[in-house]
Amino acid sequence: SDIIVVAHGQANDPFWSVVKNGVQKAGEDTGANVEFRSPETFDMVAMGQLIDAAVNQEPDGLVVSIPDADALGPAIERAVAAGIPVISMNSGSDVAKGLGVLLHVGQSEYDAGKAAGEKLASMGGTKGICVNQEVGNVALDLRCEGFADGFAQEVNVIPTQADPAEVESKVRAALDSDPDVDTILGLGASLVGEPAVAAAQALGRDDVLIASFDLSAGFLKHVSEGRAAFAIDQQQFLQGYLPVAFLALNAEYGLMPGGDVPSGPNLVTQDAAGQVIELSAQGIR
Amino acid sequence: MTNTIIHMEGIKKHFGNVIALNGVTFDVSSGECHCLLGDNGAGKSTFIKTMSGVHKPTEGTITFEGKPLSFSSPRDAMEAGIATVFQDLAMIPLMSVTRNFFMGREPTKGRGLLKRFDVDAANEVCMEEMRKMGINLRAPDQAVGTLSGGERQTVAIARAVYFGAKVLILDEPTSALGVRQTSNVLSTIDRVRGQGIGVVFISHNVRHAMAVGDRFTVLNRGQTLGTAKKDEITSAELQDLMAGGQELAKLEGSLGGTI
Amino acid sequence: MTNTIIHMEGIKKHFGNVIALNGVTFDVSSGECHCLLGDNGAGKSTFIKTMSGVHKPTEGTITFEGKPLSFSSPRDAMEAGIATVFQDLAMIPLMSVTRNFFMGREPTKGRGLLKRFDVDAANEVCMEEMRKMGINLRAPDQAVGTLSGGERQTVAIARAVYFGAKVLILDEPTSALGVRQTSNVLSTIDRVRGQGIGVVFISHNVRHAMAVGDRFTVLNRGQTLGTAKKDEITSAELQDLMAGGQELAKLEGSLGGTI
Amino acid sequence: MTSNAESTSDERVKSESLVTKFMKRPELGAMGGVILVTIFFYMTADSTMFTLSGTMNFMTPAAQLGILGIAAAMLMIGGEFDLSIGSMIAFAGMIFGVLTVNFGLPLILAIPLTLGAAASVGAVNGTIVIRTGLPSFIVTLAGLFILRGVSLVGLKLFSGGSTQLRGVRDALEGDPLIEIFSGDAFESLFSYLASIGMVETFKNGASKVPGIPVEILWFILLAAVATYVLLRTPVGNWIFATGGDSNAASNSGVPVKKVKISLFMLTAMAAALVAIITVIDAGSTDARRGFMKEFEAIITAVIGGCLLTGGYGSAIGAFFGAIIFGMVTIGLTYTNFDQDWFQVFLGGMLLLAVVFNNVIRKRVTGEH
Amino acid sequence: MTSNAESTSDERVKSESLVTKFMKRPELGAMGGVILVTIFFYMTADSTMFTLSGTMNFMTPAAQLGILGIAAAMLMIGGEFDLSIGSMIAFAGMIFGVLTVNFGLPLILAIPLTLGAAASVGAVNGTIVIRTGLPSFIVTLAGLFILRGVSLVGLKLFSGGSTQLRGVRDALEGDPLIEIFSGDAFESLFSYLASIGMVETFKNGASKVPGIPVEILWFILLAAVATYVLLRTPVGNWIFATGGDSNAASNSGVPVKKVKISLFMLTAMAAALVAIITVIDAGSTDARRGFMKEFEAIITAVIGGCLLTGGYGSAIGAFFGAIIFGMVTIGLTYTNFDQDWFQVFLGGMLLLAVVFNNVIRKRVTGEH
Ligand SMILES: Nc1ncnc2c1ncn2[C@@H]1O[C@H](COP(=O)(O)OP(=O)(O)OP(=O)(O)O)[C@@H](O)[C@H]1O
Ligand SMILES: Nc1ncnc2c1ncn2[C@@H]1O[C@H](COP(=O)(O)OP(=O)(O)OP(=O)(O)O)[C@@H](O)[C@H]1O
Ligand SMILES: [Mg+2]
Ligand SMILES: [Mg+2]
Repeated sequence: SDIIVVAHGQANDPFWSVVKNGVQKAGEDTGANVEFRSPETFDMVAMGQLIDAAVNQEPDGLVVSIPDADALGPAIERAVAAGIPVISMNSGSDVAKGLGVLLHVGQSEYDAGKAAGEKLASMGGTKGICVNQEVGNVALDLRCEGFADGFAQEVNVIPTQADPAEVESKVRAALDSDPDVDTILGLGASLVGEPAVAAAQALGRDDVLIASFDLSAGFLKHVSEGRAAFAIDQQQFLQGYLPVAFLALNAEYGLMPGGDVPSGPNLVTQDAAGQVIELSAQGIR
Repeated sequence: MTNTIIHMEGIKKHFGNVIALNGVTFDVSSGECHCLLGDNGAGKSTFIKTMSGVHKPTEGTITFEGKPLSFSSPRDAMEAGIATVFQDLAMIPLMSVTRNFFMGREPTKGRGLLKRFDVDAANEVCMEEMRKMGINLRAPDQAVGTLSGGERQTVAIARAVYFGAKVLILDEPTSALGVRQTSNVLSTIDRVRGQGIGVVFISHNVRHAMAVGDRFTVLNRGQTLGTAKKDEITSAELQDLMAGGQELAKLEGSLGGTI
Repeated sequence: MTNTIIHMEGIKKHFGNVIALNGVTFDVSSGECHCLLGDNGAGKSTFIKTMSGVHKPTEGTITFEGKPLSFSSPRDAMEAGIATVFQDLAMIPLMSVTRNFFMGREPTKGRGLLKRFDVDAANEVCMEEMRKMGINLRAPDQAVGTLSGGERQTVAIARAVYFGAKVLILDEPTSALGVRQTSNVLSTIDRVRGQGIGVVFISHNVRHAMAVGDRFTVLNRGQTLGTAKKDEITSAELQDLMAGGQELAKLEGSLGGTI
Repeated sequence: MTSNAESTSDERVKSESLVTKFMKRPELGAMGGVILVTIFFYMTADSTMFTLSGTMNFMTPAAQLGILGIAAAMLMIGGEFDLSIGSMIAFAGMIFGVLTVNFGLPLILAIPLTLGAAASVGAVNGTIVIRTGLPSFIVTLAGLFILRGVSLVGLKLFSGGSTQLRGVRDALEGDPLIEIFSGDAFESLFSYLASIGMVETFKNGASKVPGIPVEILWFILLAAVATYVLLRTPVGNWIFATGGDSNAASNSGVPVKKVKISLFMLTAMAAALVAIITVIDAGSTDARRGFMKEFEAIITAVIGGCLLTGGYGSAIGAFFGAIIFGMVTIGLTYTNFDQDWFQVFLGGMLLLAVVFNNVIRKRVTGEH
Repeated sequence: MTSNAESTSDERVKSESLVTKFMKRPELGAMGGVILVTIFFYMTADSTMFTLSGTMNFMTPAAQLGILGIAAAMLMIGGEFDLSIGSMIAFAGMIFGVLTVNFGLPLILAIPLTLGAAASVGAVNGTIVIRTGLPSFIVTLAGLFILRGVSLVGLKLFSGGSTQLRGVRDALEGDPLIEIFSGDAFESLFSYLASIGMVETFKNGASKVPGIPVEILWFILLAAVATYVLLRTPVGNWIFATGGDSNAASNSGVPVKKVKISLFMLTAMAAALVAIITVIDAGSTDARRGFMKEFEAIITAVIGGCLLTGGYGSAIGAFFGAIIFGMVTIGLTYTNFDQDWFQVFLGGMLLLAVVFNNVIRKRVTGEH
C-alpha cells in the first residue's frame, strides 16, 4: 500500500527527523510504501500545495500535521472527499474531527507548554523566559503561550534566529540584564536547550531552571547530570510510526482504532535521562 | 546680441576639494558655432555638463532665452531644446542602437492604453540618421556594446543632431571618427548652424575648430583665457592658447604647424 | 626582414554571425612604427585585440619572434613583451591612478611573506611618467573615474609605454588628447621606436600617421587593402584609402586637404 | 550625403538560421530549462504529475512565485533589488486580514486599501534608495526585518495575542469580487469536461480539477503585460536604460528616479496581490507568510536570465524561471526519492537547468 | 619634456582637513555606525551590556559572523557572491565531526582535511562560475541547497539516524591544538586581573570573563590580514581590479580566473573555520548549522561599505559591519523594549546606522 505523510517541519529539523524515522520504521515493519514530505520552511500555503499533490496520487492513506486548520482545511477536505483515509498527527487535535480526519496522534502544543510551565513553577521558578527560535511558527508560539499560562508568573518571549551562538549570547544577555530570571524554557533541545545551559554555566548561574522541548543527546546529558531540569518529550517517533501502521492495517484489513492517541507529553527528568540518551543519538527519541 | 540663447556667467564648480571650474563666462547665440577649447583637464566637459543640467554649478548664473534658469535634471535641459553629445557618450552598452538612439524620447503610436513604442519607425529613423553620418549599420538591434568606437560615437552624434532643437553641444564628437565620418560631422555642424541652431563644439583639433567655428573660447585650468571671433585669430595663435602657453615637443615640422 | 617581431597571417575573426576580420596579414618589426588605418568599423581594434591575446582568431596564424604562437590570455602577450593601449583604455574607474597604472604588474618590496606592493615607489613612477606626457596629476590616489577624458587616456598610454618591452600597440591613443599631450605622444612614439621597439599605431588622423609612421596598412571592411612604405604614398592617397574609396562631404577646402 | 548604393545585404554578415535568431532571445533560453526539467520528471516521476490536475498542482506555487518573480525581474532590470517582498506578503496579508475580519470591509474596499498600503511602503523604499544613494539591498533589507516585525506585532494586536489571524473566508462569504481573487476559474466548464470524461476524476467520480486556479491566470496576465511594457513601450526602454547605466540614462533624459520608485511600488503591489490571493485561499494569515520568498523571487528572475547588475533580462524569462522552480520543488514529491535528498536534488536540478540553457544558447549562437 | 616648474602645490585643490581625509576612507564610515549604535544602547540598555563580560557576549556572535563577513567582503570586492557559505558551515561541521568522532583523527589532521574539503568545494564553485560564465549568485545558490542536503544525509549516515552528531569534545579531549580553536585565550591573565579587581567577578570570586573567546582573536587577525592583503599587496590590487571590471583587468594582465577561484576557496575556508570553532565549542554539529549565514555575511559586507557590483569596499568596513550587526541583534535583549518588536528594531537600527554614516561621510567630504 502507498502512504504519504505531509508534515509542516523539515527533514533536517532534529524533531521532525525523528518523526520521519518513525515513518520509515513503520514502512519497513508493515511493508507499506511510505513517503515523507514537507515544505522548505514553515509555510502553510506551500504545505497545502503538497497535500494537493499527494491527493492527486490517490494514496491508500494520508498522514498530515495540521498547524493551521483554515489554511490546510480545504486540501484535507479534498482528500477526504476523494475517499482517501486521513490521519492527523502532531498538531491539530482540536480541529481534526471537523475536517473528516479519522483520528489524531499527538499532543497539543499548548497543553505540553502548560504542563512544562506548571512543572517549572512547582520546582520554584518565579520569572521565566521562553526562547523561541522561529517566531511566527504558530506551533511554537502556542508552546510559549501554554508555558506562560501554566507558569502563572511573568514570562517574556525571547525571539532568536536559528544560530546556537546567537541563542547563547541572547540568553546570557537576558540573564545578565535581569537577575530575577530563574527559569528558561527552550523550544528546541539542540538549538536552544544546549546553548541555554552553556549560557547559564558561563554566568555561574547554577540556580536557573532550564527545560526544553524535544530531545537531544547533549541536552539529555545536561539533564542527567543535573544542569538542566527536564526535557519535554512528545515521543514523536510514535507520531510518525502509529499513523502509518494504522493506515497500512486499514488498507489491508480495514482496521482502525476508535479514538485519538495521545503520544505525550512525557517529561524526561534526571533519573530517566540516562537511558534515553542512546536512543536520542539514534534519532528514535 | 539679441539672439543669445544661453548665457552662463561666472560659473564655478567644485568636486569635494577639487576646483574644476573657477568662474567661467560663456554664451552661445542661435546660428553660430562657438568652439570651446583648452588643454586636457581644463574643465571643458565639466562646463558643458553644467550647461546641460548634469551638474549644478557651485556658483554662477545661467540665463536661457533671457530668463534666469536652473536645470534640475538633464531632462529639463533637453525639454528646453538642448541636446548634448557627452564625451563618455551616455550610451547603454547592453541596449540596441535604436533603443539608445531614442532613449528618453521614444516615438509612440496608438492611443491611451495602447500607446506604444513605435519600434519600426524608430528603427527606420535610426538607420537613416546613421547612414547620413556615413555609417551603414548591419541591424538596428545590434547592441551598442558590440559597435566599434567610431560607430558608437556616431550614434551619439546622430541622436543629438536629431533632437537638438535650439542648442547642440558636442564634446569632442570626432575623436574616434574616421575621415569620412569626421567630414560628415563637420558638414552637419555647418548645416544645423544654418538652420538657426546654436552649436557648442569642443575639440582638440585646431583645424576642425577653425573649419567650423565662428567664435573661440579657450579654457585653462578652470578659467576663461578669453573669447575671439574667427577673423581675429590665427590657427597658430589658437593652438598656442590651447596648449596653455606651454611649449610643445618637437616633431612639429612634419605636422606642418598644427597638431 | 630579419627583425620581424610579430607576424600575423590570414587572420579571420567572427562574432556569432558577424564577420569582423576576413583574412588580414600584418607584421611589425623592431624599430619601426607600423600604422594601421581604416574606416570606422573596419576591424582595426578587433585585429589588435587578437594580437594582444584578448581575442582568439577564428582562423589564421601568429608568429612571434619566428615561432608560431597563440596567446591564451592578455597576460601571456604582456609577458612576451607586448603592451597595448586599448581603445576603451582598460581602466577601472573606481581605482586610483597608480593602482590602474600598475594593475597586473605591481612593483613589490620585501621578501617572502612580507613581499608587498611598493606603493610609494609606484606613486612616484606614476606621477613621473604622467608628467612626461604633459599631465600634472593632483594626487596619485585620485580615482580614474574622476579624471578628464584626456587625462585618463594619458594614464593608459604612459602605462603601455612604461611596460612595452618589445611591441607597443596604440589604438587611437591621441583621440582625446590636447595639442600638447598629442605632440608628447607622437614624440614618445618616435623615441621608443629609436630604442628598437616595434610600434603599432592606429589613428584616424592622416597627419599624425604621416608624422610618425614608417609603413601604412589600410583595412577596409575586415580585409587588407594593402601596405605601403612612407615614401611610396602621399597624404591624399592615404586619406582616400582610409575613407574606403568613398567620397567625402564638402568643407574640405577650409581643412586644407586632410581631415 | 554618402552613397546609398550599399543595400541592406552586407557581405560581413553570415546568414543566420531561424533557430539561431530564436535562441538569441535570452528569455527563450529559460525555455530550454523547462524542457529539460519536464523530460527529467517525465522519466522519473509518477505519471500523475503531468495529468491536468498534477499540472495545476505544480503550476499553483509556480504562479504565486512567478507573480513575485516577474515584478522582481522588472525591478532587477531597472538595477535594484527588493528584499522586503517576502515580508511584504506577511504585512499585506495582515493588513488585508485586519481590514476584512476586524473591520469587516468588503473586497471592493479592502483590496485597494491593501494594494495602496503596499504601494506606499514601496514608494518609501524607493525614495530612501534615491535620496540616500544607498544600495537598495541594504535599504530593503531593513524593510525585510521591519515589515516582518510589524506584521507580528499587528497580528498579535488584532488577533488578541496569536500570531495567526483566522476567519477571512467567513468574513468574505458571498463577496462578489471573491471569484477574481480566489478559488478556480471556469469551474462549470471543468465539471462539464469531467462529466464527459475529458478530465480525470477521482474514484468516486468527482472531477480532479475543479478549474484553473486564479493565480495561474494572474500569473499569465502579469507576464504578458510585463513583457509588453518592457519591449513595446517607452517606459520599458526607460527601465532597461535605468538599469543599464543610470548615469547615462539620466544624462539622456530618462526620468530615472520616477522609474525606480514606480518599480519599487510595483514589486510591493505584486507581493500584496500574492498576499490577497493566498489569504483568501487559506482563510487565514500568519506572521511567517512569505518567508524567504524575496529570495526565491530573485532566484526566479536570475534563472530567467536577468543580470544582477541590472539592464538585462526579461519577464518571459522570469515566467519560465518560476515554472522551473515550481516544477522542481513540487516534482520531487511525485518521485520516489527520499525527502532527505530533497535539497541536493533541488540544487542539482537548478544548476543543471541553468547550465543547460546556457550551453544550448552558446552552441546555437556560436558565442564564446 | 615639459616644464617641471609647477610644484606639487596646485591652485586647483582646496586644502583638506585631516578629518575630511579620514572620513573619505569608506571603511571608516562604518565606524560612525558603530558609535551611533553604542550610544543608543548606552542610553537604553542595561548597564551590564558594556561591562567586559557583556562586551565579550555580543562580540562572540559578531566575531563568528565577522569571519564570514570579511571573506564575503573580499569575494564581493572581487565581483562575486557566495551563497553557499551558510550551508558550508553545516557541511564542514559534518566533515569535521565525522573525522574526529567517527574516525578519531586528531586536530592536526582533522583541521587541514576539513579546510581542504571546504577549499575544494570553493574551487568547484569558482570553476563552474568561470567556465559557464553564469552569475555566481545562481551557481552558489545551487551549492546552498546541495551542501545543506549533503550535510543532512551525511549526518544521518554517520550518527546512525539522527541529524545531530555529538561527542566531538570527548573525542578531542586533551588534543594539543584545541586551545587555538576553542574556548578562551589568555585565561591566566584574566584570572589574575580578576584577582586584583580589574575584571568583574562572580559572587564566589571567580572571574566573570574567563578570557577572550578565540573566535574574537581569529576575527581580528583575519580583519588585519585581509586589510593588509587588499591594500598592500599585488593580489589586493588584482582583487579590486577583477571586481571593478573583469574585462579591463584581464586585458591589463590580471589573472582574473585565478583571483576569483582563490576568493571562492577563501570564503569556503572561512566558513569551515567558523564551523570548526563552533563545533568544538558546542561539542556537536547538526544539519541546521549556519542557516541563513550567507545572507548575514553579505549584509555585514554591505553595511561595511562594499558595493554589490564589486570593485569597492574594505575588510575593515566588514569588521565594523559585523560588530554593528552583532550588537544590534544581541542588544535588544538588554533593553526593556517589548521583544516582539525585535525585528522592527533590528531593521530600523541597521538602516539608521547605514544612513547615519552615509550622511556623515557626505557632510564631511562635501560630496553630493
Ligand atoms: N567627479 C569629479 N571629482 C573630482 N575631480 C573631478 C571630477 N570630475 C572632473 N574632475 C576634475 O576636474 C578637471 C576638469 O575635468 P574635465 O573633464 O572638465 O576636463 P576637460 O577639459 O573635459 O578635459 P579633456 O579634454 O581631457 O576631456 C579634471 O582635472 C578632473 O580631474
Ligand atoms: N563582440 C562583437 N560582437 C559583434 N560584432 C562586433 C563585436 N566586436 C566588434 N564587432 C563588429 O566588428 C566590426 C569591427 O569592429 P572594430 O572595433 O574592430 O572596428 P575599428 O576598426 O576599431 O573601428 P573604429 O575606428 O570605429 O574604432 C564592427 O562593425 C563591430 O560592429
Ligand atoms: Mg572632456
Ligand atoms: Mg577601434
